[in-house]
Amino acid sequence: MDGPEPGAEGGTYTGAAVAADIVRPFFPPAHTHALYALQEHFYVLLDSFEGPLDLLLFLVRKNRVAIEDLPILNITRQYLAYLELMGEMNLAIASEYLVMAATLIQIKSRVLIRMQTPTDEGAEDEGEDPREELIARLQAYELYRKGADFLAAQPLLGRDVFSRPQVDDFSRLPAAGDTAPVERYAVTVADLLTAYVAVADRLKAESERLEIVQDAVSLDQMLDHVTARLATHSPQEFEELARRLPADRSLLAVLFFSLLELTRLKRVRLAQEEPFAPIVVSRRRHSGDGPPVADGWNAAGDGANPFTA
Amino acid sequence: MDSASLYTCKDIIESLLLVAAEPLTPAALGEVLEIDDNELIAAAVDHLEDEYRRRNRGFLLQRVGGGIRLVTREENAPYIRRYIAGKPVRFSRAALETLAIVAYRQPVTRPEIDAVRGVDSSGVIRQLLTRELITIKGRKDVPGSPMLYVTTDRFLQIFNLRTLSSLPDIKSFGDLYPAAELPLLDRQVEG
Amino acid sequence: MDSASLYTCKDIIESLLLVAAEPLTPAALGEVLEIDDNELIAAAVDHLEDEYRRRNRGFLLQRVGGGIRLVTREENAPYIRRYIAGKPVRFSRAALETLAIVAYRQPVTRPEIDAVRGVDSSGVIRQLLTRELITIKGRKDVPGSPMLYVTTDRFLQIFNLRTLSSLPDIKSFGDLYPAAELPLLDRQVEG
Repeated sequence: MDGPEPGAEGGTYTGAAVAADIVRPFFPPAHTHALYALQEHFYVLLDSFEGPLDLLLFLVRKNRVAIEDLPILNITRQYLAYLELMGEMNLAIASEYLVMAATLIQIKSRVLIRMQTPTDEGAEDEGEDPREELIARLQAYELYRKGADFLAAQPLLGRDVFSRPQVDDFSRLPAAGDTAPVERYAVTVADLLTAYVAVADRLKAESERLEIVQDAVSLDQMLDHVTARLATHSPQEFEELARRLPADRSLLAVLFFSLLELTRLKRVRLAQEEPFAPIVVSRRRHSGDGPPVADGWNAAGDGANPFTA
Repeated sequence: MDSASLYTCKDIIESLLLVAAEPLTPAALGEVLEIDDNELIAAAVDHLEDEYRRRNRGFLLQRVGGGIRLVTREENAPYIRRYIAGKPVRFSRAALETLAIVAYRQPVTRPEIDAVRGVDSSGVIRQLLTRELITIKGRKDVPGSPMLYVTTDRFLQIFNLRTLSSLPDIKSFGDLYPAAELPLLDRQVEG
Repeated sequence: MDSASLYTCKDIIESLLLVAAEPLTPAALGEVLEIDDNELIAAAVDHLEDEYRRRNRGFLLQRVGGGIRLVTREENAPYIRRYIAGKPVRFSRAALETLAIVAYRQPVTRPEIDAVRGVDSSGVIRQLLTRELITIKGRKDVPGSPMLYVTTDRFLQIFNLRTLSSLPDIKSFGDLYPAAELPLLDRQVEG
């Protein structure tokens, strides 16, 4: 691949800028700063693209252009910035994304060459737009996406409308020795194969399932835990709070939400010196110097960690 | 057709609608009623449909997948979901995209689906197969003989489609919404 | 109780009657409707019962074992029997899965089937045995000597297979799985 490093081009549209871009609409401005540290959230968002075409379509919409006007230079830059961000987040980038990146760069270079060569001479492939094929693919993809939207908007059986319950009429098969023929069966070999595939998939999922502690920790429990911890150790870094929990993504999410909740209740303050700097969690003192009301701050000592039992 | 036989017809069809877990086709009705007067059956079905609609109560007659069935009114769905207490039917974006492609281009192979979506679709295809929304119908006569997928009757039943041709023309989706008006948030929508 | 809430009550109960697989008890109705006015529910049920009786058509409300359900009118029973007798037989998911495992891995023991399906399969196996879709072929020479199951000729007939070897080989179904990610199950069929 020639040319500058992906994403570094132009120097402005970096992974961090993209991150801010995606996250902003989802959270009130007050909380956005805290989100820089919570990579989990980006993970979910970036992971929610169905593939490179989905990501491209997203960028086209975000840039408020029509697909047929595909601004290849801009879109390529932004696409590569997203990939860079995925890399920063240590996401496994599916090979499809990389193939598309190569395609974009190739189209871009062909567009640049065309722009540099004046039309008067050597116009061998004049008239052929290097973006043509990609535009057609995006347009076709978008049509099926709208087909999917149409399907999703239908009144779905089992969600919006309901019918009589299915009965298992397997018992209607004649018993052994019964010669009366049952002529029609609503089964085919494809059903048999499908059932086998279902079992195989289930088995596979089983073998890949991580060992996760079944008892999920409730927000209330986490509030108590954080409160107890901060009663003796304040201020302290978010990372430190997180480190004291078993490594589990859902626990981390609950911890994060408990901090947002405590911030809302004005019981803790979250601070960060600059974007991506560690988040410092500190306990807020009540105004006045009377003893804190019975709000649980002093209830438990340091040792009360319900997760390490 | 006399009104007495029309009445009897409606009566019996109503009983059958109650018993059937799958849509009743005109052919099945004719067989059970031992009537080969298709018009009589069609008239009875029309009457019933109209009657339930005017009554506007717990259930309606729905024409779906080439047959008829009783379904609850959409307005009552929250109560029924509470009664059934299971997870309501949900589809991921990937599943809906793949279904749309199979529905519009069937019979279609996995490489063809992959090409449209730009990603490997084998996982989604397996999911749709085991949910009985698509099925395998032979193999395509090209190198590697990939399997051909088609939608099932169950697909029509779940998505409330009378026949495959009740799907709107894919080209009509062309300019439904101007690209710029879709909010960022809509990518999160599922199901 | 006002007539509007009585009407709503009847409306929703009617929907529930349609989808319920078992009789609906007053307690269940109260819970779903979020109403603790037993009289209102009782009145709605009385109204519905009366309404269906006066209508004297395809179905009636029946009180059974402390609950209510819809039943077809007795007069229509011959038609319903004919419908049920002519309906193609569907296999349950459990039956299909178990059958698939026996078909692809025969001869196979129950512990092996259980391990693959992740649930106890003794009930389904018994069903399949009595319906002659599988049969016992000796015992496996391991502690406990569990019985070995194989498919039957009737199985081949129903699935329209000439011989066992015409079962599609799962390994050749490459397009069901992404490259190099074959399922854990291995085919162990010999002829």
